[in-house]
Amino acid sequence: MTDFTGVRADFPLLSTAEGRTLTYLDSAATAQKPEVVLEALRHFYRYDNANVYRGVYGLAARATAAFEAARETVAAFIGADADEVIFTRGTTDAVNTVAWAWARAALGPGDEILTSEAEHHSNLVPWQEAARAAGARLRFVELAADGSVQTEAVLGALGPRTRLVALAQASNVLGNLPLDVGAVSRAAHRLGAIVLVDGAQSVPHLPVDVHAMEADFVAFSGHKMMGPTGIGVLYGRREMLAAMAPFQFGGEMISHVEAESATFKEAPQKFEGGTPPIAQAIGLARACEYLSGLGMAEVAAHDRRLGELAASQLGEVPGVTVYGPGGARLGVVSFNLEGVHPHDVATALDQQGICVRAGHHCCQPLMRRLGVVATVRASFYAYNSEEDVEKLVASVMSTMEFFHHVAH
Amino acid sequence: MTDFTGVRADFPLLSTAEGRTLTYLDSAATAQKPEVVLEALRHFYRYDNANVYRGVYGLAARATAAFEAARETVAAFIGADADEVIFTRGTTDAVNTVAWAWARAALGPGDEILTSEAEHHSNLVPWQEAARAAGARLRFVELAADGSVQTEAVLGALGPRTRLVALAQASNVLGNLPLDVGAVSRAAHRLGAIVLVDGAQSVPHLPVDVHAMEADFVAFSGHKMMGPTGIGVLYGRREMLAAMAPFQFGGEMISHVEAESATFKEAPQKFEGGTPPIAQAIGLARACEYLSGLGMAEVAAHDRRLGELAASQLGEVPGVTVYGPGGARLGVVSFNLEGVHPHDVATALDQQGICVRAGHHCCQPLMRRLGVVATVRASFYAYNSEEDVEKLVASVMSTMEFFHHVAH
Amino acid sequence: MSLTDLYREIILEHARHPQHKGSLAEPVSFQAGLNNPTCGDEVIVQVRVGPGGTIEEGKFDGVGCSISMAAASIMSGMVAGRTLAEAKQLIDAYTAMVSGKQAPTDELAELAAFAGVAQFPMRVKCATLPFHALQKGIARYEEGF
Amino acid sequence: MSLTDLYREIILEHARHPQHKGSLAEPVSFQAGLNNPTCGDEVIVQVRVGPGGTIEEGKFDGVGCSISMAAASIMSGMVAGRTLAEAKQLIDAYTAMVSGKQAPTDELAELAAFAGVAQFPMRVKCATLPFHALQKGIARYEEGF
Ligand SMILES: Cc1ncc(COP(=O)(O)O)c(C=O)c1O
Ligand SMILES: Cc1ncc(COP(=O)(O)O)c(C=O)c1O
Repeated sequence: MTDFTGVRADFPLLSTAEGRTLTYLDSAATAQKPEVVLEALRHFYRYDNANVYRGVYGLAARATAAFEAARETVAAFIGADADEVIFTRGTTDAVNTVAWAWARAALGPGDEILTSEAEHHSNLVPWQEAARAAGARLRFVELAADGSVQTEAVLGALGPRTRLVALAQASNVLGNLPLDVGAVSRAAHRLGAIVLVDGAQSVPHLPVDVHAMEADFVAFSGHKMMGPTGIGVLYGRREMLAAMAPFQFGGEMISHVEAESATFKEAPQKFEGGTPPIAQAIGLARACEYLSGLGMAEVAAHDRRLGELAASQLGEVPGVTVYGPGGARLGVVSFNLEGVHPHDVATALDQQGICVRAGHHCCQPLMRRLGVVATVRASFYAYNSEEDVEKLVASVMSTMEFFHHVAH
Repeated sequence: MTDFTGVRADFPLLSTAEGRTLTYLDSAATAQKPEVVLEALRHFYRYDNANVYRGVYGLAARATAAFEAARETVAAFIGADADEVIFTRGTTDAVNTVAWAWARAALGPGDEILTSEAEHHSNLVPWQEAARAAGARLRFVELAADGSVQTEAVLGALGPRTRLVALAQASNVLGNLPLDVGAVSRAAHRLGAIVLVDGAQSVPHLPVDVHAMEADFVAFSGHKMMGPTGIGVLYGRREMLAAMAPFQFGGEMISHVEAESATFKEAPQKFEGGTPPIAQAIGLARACEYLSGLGMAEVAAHDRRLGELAASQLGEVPGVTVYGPGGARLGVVSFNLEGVHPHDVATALDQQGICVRAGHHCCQPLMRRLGVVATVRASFYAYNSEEDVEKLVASVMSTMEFFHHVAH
Repeated sequence: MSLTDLYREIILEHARHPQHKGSLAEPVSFQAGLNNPTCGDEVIVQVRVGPGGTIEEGKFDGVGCSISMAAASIMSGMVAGRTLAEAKQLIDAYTAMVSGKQAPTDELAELAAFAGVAQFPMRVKCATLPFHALQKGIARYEEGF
Repeated sequence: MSLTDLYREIILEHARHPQHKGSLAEPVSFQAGLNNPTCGDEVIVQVRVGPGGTIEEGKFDGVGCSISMAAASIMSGMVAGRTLAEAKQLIDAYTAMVSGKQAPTDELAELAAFAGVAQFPMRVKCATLPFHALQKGIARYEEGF
């Protein structure tokens, strides 16, 4: 069993003098970075910085080796092979890559994309646009009463015209238990459909094995899993990547160029036009190693425990509504205080050193389904503790008091 | 006058024990980073790390302010307004953005894209693909005898069907003097064409004022101008950005989302789907400040002086062919040794601590025009000195000797 | 810096019991809406301008946080009796104050309660939302449609 | 590590004066080409297999650096007289050696001169290019076309 007590000390932002006063509960937006990741970035720039693939000299060889080792590490972290890992700018970029490079070419009138109104805009709007461009149709999984996407509902919504299923494995708002991607993939494949998983909230917080879950594409962001900003991953099943046309033209993705035409390399290079995010890949790999060191099963259990504790304790505060499932859940808790706008709550909590998100969390359709304009969201990660939950709950209570007391 | 003697000491990779033995002459591929840039990255992750725009809490406010200040700094560096600066992954990403978001929508059969066979693949292949998709035609500026694109030739090649001129301001191979973008833009605009400038080699090395040169789009990369990897810029004239459809959907680029449709924000957000490269933007801004501190006119003069020195001295070595112009030139020098393959030259120079590039430099059509398979390329930046040139020339001579002596 | 620096009694009072809220009776000279996509706040401002170019009445409608709703409430009351030029001056003075560029002036009267917003940069947008809507409305009205 | 570790006399000799270069006389049992897009090196390998499944002759053509050209030259000579299985074994042993996974074996004979490549990671591709072309050719031939 990993002991999470010491984890916080690995994170400079949380353990400097000022940081010690912070209760950072916005990891679903972006995670803090352990010192080892900052050090990996610094080390690369100080000792190994060169462009990759192209150089003959020793420095370039080191940079290339470090970059390709990073790809191996990230691939191993998600149970993929290295040539299935494409470095992107983030989840949004990864989803859009598939929307441009695959969907616009592969879909046509009558074809259906199955998604949901609980998706992050980054896994919804690209499909709206691709569907419009291809003449395809969006279909939406029926949401459960708590707003969540349930595996059963997905299986029921698959139809003969479904060509693509694009769903998040874990919600960034509700904290419901993850989608059973394996079951969805197997059912979708039987119907000739492929599955794109928005893994932005699952890869950082759960053990994910892309081969075992038989997904065709998985998109995720480095910055949400303790890695640097400016990097993400598109995992693509080898056959999908081989069949898909490239999308960013130029640089190392190219094999042979004539004035009027060009031929391209194989994946992953095929999809990595231009100088890649070299230092960021190396930093992300270090974050994967750090997370593996903690153990992803342990991280998952830890995050869930804090999420469940927060949800149950907040649920007992009079006037507080907690969204999402009642019992077992992940480490994301959205809630509202009666008569107090989420922005006011977030400002009040911030005054007490608590960083939470207030807003629609890039999920406007889901907000409408929940019947709210916005929510407050607390999200937990390995550096959080029960103490953070206690602080949150106490501050929510005093915030309620402040607005109701002063206002009456 | 800036004294460049002390500059090298600002660059950790070049001034550590191991670094001191290095003569880094591959800045056209990627530049080394000054300590202040590494420190800016580290500082952000240690003290200000949060996602931008979305958070109400103080940490998020600091991150947002730092990110937007970075945009202002980068904008000021190129003479743009902040809302005309879109952060991308790099030059390749920036060019492809225009190729997808503008060219495919704006061009049609009969329309012409004017480019050249001297372009980097990243400013050629995107247009091959966009032209094919739009039914438009590529036209090529006639190259000068030394392979370079001359302003006069561009002006002569503009025609009534030209809709887009896509050219590099400075070559990454030849070192010829920069294109007069102002003259090209004014002529193009008179014909109703727009101008995209590949600034990958000019923005890092020359004073560039995008408003003064009246360009419509300018693309460049952070990593080539002492900034981090994983970031670049697409400058777009305000009217162009307003007229152009977004391209990466999701995240902060969105205004309002329904299940089936969405509306978008104004530029620059409109083109920045997903969590942006926050730390990298801050690092790039710091690099701009560092370069401004040296003075871009001084940097340009310094780089040119070293380029001219190297070209003239290498030109005097028997058996060495120097490509590009004879006299005045920029700090990029491509050359070949008779009877020795560029890869062998690069390996030999590396053994003497000199990092040069060997290959086609992502310019295969230009290589064919020069009648070579590849060249050796030395490129200079502010941290280089005359001593580096001397080392290069001496090592080229001993390499020539090694291969010719041993081989006979 | 404490919570009461931002949430002055008068702000909370207006947020709870907004004034001049709802639809303005005809004739309406102009109206303008704005929203803050980040938090979903929405505000619509309606104004009737009298024959002499003086605002006779202002009303607002919308949903939002205490800051934006209180600002809309107080603003709607204060515009009545001012010329459009005076209203624009008020907008400028207020915007300068909440963004920390200027100390509260006398003219701002009750709006001085929003001075604390300057210390909460992420809330400046909330505080200015109704004012920007009013500004948009005046601009359109003056352009003549 | 010095330049002569990589550029052994025999390598430079073969690079300058390649053997078995040009087109193989008919009948050609198989041929295969490969290029290294990074440096523009290109190599084509042609092989004639005798009735007993033994390679009778190998030739190569192409352009490239000393390493790839010398490797092609030596390899083309060495495959003659080997069965396809033996040739594949040679490819494996050589590849393992230049990528630093294995010391030179007796079987590698002259190819042992390429052992120094292992210390120059960016040149491994040059050294293996003709061998990968041969490998591709054998694989295609054995698949029966
Ligand atoms: C002229 C030119 N254009 C475009 C690029 C591509 O830049 P990046 O690889 O950073 O996208 C380069 C750099 O290699 C270049 O030199
Ligand atoms: C479920 C989900 N999908 C997609 C995204 C977008 O990720 P990014 O902004 O890193 O592209 C996020 C993060 O905000 C998310 O939570």
